Amino acid sequence: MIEKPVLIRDDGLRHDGRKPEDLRPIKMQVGILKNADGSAYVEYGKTKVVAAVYGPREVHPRHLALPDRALIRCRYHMAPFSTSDRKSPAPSRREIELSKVIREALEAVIFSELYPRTSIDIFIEVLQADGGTRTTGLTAASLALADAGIPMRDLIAGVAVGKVDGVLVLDIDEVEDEYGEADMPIGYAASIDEIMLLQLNGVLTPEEFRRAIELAKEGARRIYDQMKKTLHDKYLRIIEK
Amino acid sequence: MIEKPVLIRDDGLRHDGRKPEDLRPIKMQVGILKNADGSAYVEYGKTKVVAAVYGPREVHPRHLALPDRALIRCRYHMAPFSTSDRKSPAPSRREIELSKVIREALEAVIFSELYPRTSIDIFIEVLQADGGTRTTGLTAASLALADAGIPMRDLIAGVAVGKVDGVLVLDIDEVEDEYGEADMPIGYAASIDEIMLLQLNGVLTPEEFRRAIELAKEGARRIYDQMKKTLHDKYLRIIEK
Amino acid sequence: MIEKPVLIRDDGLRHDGRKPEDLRPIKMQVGILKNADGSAYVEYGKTKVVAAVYGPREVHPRHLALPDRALIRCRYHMAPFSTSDRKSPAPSRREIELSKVIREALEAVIFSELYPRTSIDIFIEVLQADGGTRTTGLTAASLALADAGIPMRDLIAGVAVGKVDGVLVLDIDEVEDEYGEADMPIGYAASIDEIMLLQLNGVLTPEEFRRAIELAKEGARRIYDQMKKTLHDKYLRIIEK
Amino acid sequence: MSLTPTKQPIIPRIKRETIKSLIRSGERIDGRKPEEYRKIQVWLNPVPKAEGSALVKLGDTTVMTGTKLEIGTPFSDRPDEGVLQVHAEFVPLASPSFEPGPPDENAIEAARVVDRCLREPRAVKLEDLVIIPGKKVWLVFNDIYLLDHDGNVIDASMLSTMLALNTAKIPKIVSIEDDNVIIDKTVKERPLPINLNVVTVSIGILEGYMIVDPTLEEEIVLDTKIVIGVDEKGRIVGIQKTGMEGIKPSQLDDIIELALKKAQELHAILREVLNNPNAYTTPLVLQ
Amino acid sequence: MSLTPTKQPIIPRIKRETIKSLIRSGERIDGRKPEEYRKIQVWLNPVPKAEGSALVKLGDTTVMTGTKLEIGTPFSDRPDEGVLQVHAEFVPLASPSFEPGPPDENAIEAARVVDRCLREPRAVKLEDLVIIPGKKVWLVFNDIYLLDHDGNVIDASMLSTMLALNTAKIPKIVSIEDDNVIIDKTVKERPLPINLNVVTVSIGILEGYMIVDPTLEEEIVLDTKIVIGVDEKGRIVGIQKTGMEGIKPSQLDDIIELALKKAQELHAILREVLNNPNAYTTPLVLQ
Amino acid sequence: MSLTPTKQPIIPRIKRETIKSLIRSGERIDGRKPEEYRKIQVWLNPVPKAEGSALVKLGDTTVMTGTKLEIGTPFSDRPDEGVLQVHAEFVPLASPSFEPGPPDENAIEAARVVDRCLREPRAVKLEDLVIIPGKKVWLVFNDIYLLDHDGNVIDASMLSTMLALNTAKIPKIVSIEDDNVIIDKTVKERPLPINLNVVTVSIGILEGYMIVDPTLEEEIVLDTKIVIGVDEKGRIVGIQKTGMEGIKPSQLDDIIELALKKAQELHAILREVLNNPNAYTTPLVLQ
Repeated sequence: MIEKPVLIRDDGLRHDGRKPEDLRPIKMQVGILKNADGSAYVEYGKTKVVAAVYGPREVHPRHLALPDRALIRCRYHMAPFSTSDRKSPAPSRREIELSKVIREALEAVIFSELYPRTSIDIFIEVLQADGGTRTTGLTAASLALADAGIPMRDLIAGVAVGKVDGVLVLDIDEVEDEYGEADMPIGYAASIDEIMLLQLNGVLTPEEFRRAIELAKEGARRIYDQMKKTLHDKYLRIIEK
Repeated sequence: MIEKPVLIRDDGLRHDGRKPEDLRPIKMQVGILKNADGSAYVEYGKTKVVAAVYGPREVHPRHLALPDRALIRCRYHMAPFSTSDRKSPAPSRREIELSKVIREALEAVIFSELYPRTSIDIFIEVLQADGGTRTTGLTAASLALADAGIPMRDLIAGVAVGKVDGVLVLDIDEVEDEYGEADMPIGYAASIDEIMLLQLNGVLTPEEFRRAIELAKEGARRIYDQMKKTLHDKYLRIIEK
Repeated sequence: MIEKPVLIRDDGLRHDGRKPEDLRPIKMQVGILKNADGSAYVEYGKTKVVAAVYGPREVHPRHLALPDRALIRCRYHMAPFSTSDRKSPAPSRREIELSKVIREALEAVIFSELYPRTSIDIFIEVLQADGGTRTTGLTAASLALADAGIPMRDLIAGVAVGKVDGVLVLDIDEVEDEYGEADMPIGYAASIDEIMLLQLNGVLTPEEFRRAIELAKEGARRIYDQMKKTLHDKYLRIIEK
Repeated sequence: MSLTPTKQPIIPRIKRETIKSLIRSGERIDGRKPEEYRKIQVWLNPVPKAEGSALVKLGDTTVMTGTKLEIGTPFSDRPDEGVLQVHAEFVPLASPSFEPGPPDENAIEAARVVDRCLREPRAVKLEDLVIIPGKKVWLVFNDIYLLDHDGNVIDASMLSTMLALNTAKIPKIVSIEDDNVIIDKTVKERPLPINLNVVTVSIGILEGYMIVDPTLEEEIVLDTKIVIGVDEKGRIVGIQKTGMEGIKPSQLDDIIELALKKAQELHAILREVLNNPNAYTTPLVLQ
Repeated sequence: MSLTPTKQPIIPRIKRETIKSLIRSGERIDGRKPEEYRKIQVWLNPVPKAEGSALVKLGDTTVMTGTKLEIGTPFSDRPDEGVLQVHAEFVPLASPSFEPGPPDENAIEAARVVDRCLREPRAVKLEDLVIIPGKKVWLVFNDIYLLDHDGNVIDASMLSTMLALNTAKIPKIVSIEDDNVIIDKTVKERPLPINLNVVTVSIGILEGYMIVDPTLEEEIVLDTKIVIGVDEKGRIVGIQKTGMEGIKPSQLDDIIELALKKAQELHAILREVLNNPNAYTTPLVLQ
Repeated sequence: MSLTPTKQPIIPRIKRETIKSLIRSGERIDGRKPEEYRKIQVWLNPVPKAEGSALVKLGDTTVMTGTKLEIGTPFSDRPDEGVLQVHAEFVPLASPSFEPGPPDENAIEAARVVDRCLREPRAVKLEDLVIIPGKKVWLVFNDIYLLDHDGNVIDASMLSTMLALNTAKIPKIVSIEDDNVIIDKTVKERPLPINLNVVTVSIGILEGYMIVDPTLEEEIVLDTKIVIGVDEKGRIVGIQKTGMEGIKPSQLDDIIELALKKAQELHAILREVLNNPNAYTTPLVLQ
């Protein structure tokens, strides 16, 4: 067992020098894959995720097709080389659960009723995991859907708030997740002001929970702005061409 | 290796005080589940089993439907906590074989030709295993089918005869099964006098086999009477309401 | 680790007394199974393989049927007792790859366009493995297809060339495969002069490769003649009856 | 891969509307108040072959949980702790929608939510389950078995889990030789050490209206459901939002407040049962 | 989950009726008498790479069995015995009804019936297969491979199993160091120790009429089939009833009597083969 | 079981004809010459958490490979060598034809071809990866991850594998006690020892016309494709013919000659990248 590192230094900064309310450096690219109908690459610090969207397209097998809406299929998956110890390629229970909560979050924004009898397939691949992979993945999936031209009520930005050494901090990385007291990922649609994904893994007082939600919304809003800008820039580029 | 316990005591009684021809205390309840179309809970001593029936209902996938009769589907399954050492939830070879012999026994009494293109699904869950789980399961499944109103030629009562310390005994429990010389489970439809399930795991002389069958039939008849009474009482209760 | 045996003796002969260009004793029988539409049993020395063909027949599940040609399904499989250490019955990655390359070889000769919406199923079972199982299997499958009356452009004869102790040798056995420097299996249709299967597992210079191909073709031609004779004899026998 | 659910019980449109309009007017289709749980029935130790067990009926939702204790190896990064594993099976007798097979995403989610709500507040004293540090520890297998599904499976699973763990007894260690531990499952030595109890409270949301302990029919019409784990100290020890609609952040305060209130009631029930175990160790009557 | 079989060879109604009326009149469609087995052909040791092997043709039913011996760990509750494992694969070349994949319920049932008929009378001397008590023993893998299916697979499997076990030779143990056992499979030291031989007799019942050794077409029209294991001492060592109809208890005496009689014939064949192994160790001709 | 592929991208007949007639006239649909590779882009070490990694874009075919190093047991017949394992996943985001699930035959084939081309010429110095002979060695997991599929996956996989292996660093061994090896993945001690580099050259054949590095659309219309592994000494270290048509033996000389020529170009690229690693260790831009 490795000893717990100092997560909040004497100067109040975090182990990587960030202030509690700081995000990691965030990068976004859209339209990165040739085959997919929409795609995105997103980095939150050292966490690196690719997402792709296929659809609306025919459903296989046919009997799964829904008469009044599109079937949403979603897979969150980690590359074997993405983690410290090699991850077996077979889907873990964790991956199955995260595929579900990410799918449910996206169901809340996709106008599925516009595409009856089709499927919209969302594939998320974690290339490097350093904390916040589900939230990074949700952001990437949301961008890939927009890139694929799927009509949505809003974009969803994912971000996690953690409690480390007793302090609420934004966008925790792997060390903070592993040695911290709580990890609360959210998916937030800023324009319509709705939370689409919410989990808490850890212990918080009710008061801490309230403050954590505020911090998460505030962080998600910044990511949301960057997502808008990324999409805007891409379409500008296309128009300019 | 634990030493073999005394199975037949000097007074001729069994390790739990029963006479060779005694059943364990048997309890039966029907209609115990809300969702199932029929259900039953049966205890043979410490062996505890729940069975449920769904159907006749639509077949999935469709191409399995039979044009002239109902498809019978049957699963015998043990809860992970039902055995001394935790049982892995994946179906074992033993569970696959027992699902087959129980299904075949029930096929012999269900009027499947009345429900072409449907399926009748029988699910047996062993909650605690202390010997005789397949026979307890068969009794429970038979009650659940009756509770579901599925027309049958007769009820089937399950019971095992064993040979322990050289003596033929009725309704063996786990210790008698483990340290005995033979275990012969049967499924008997008393009114039509037919044996629907018959297996022998152990060594018997032809003469012993003959006596074992008599003993088994006699025991099954007592269980059969209790099954009839259980169903009767339930319908009386319903009528009284 | 067992020490490498001498593969080319001082007299230039191989460990089993063969000359470099010698095949092992080869036996062939066709029409050996009752149920299969076509079947063959082939031995290359101690390597023993059965192949069976079913079809053209209905495709299950239906949606796999091809509108303009037969679906070819091929399985190369090893019996658990065929190898030195017992082989697990689950298909290995090796078996999956070999099923593919054998299927592709056979696709090249079968007139699949004659049987739209059907499947032609080829099952190869290795009963004893002593080197050259894929090539023996390809020969057996080719004979089984002919025995089933499936129209083909040509027969395919399989044979491997190896490099052992620096010498190119024909039809290597297990010891030569394990301790040799290269194993190059080919599938050759002699009449139309086409190579349908070609793999190289090992290191060869371009010049060695050229000579290895010549040696392989020469060996395959001999096997091809024996295949023709085997089929001819069988049909003679049938006609005589 | 997760798919939009396609195989759910079908509720006629008119009934869906009735359920919804009742919730809007502060009522429930089964006559309950919005903040009222269904009747909770408890049987302790129904399967004594397991080291611990409990059956809980929450209305018509029936969950049996069995706790098995075995000898095993600790995780290499936790050499000084026992191992807790929570599994859930939604067996096909529990619902017309279930099929045989490995646990689906709903069963996995339920098991993982219960697992986290136990793990984070350290509900089980795993540090007291070490036999040979780094080599041999007790493995605690907590298997949740859903027998009848009428909604709110997680609250019922958490209750039956907590009761099964509290009734569990550790078998006797007969001998230890060369890292080889022999146990005797017929002799129980001491209770499984528990630090504190945890309950979950599941709150359904429909157009901003809140209800607790939804039935299956209610779950189908709800916009979303939020499961909140609360320990006996009143701390939040886990949250899981499920469902295919969003939730207004402004409503979260009300949700938490309601969850804390209902959690106190559930904790009172746990205490009552655990203080009077004999009253709840009665022959199983499933009807 | 077990399902009513849906994929069986189709027999025209008129042929079904012919098969049935022949059985009722004491005849068989292939000209046999009710109590007559088909021709039995045997090849010993067809795959010498296995430690033991045999191929048996029972009419057109063809079964090859291979016995492999490997070093492994005994079961913790049987530290002083080797381990016997029986598996059966019904590979897809054996029948148009078979599909590739893990063994289905019929293959599993066949393997388990053979396994029990060997295990209960202790046909293999497992106590002579211990190398280091509690730690290293011989594992006996008996793999039944069905190559052509024309009914009565279990009797053919039992015969080929018994022959494969009888021909099996135990490889040489080269060295034992620190529980690490090195063997040399190219040198065989001694035969696998066998206590006694077992055969099974499969009796089909149609409306009370009994036939032995049914073909596949007969199996499809039968009401039920009962497989009876009999050892060389004439004891019953296993029974398995299969099929979707019942059996009259009053008929069991006749069934057992017939089984014992036919078992003697099969045991005589086993003896003849094992006493003259060279006569049956001929090149494999499958036609 | 291997099946005739049924789920491939559909290309309109007219386009198929165009692609074919261009190849016949020595041209390509994307303007390339028959013997010309697409543009090759390389990123070294894009995922530093892996011990080694590389991303290669061959035209629009994108492959990321990660190399992980872990402690494990050697094969019993190779006690004095580390273990190399090559896996490939064709994840469903890479193509509309791919479905989630375990690797299919194409992914398995790609991994096995790359594996053999490394293993046969001993590209990795496995003998330098032993920690305790016979007991503990380094396991080298080389995972090929196809992110975008536009044909010629194997050449791209081989390039990214070779680069990932060349960038891989072996973690520090902190302590060895009783066969228990503790490592620290945050400290890298030395490069993974490489003997020599290998590339593959994939040559498509249509009616005898040869093209290198086919795109996916080209692959669909080709008669056959032959993959040739060539090491930096110009030796042939592996061959795999794929596709459902034959090849004329008389053409093999031309094929090998072309492969050797193109292999030199690919080896030159590898050298250029490995000699100037910093120029290729830039932020990942996938567009």
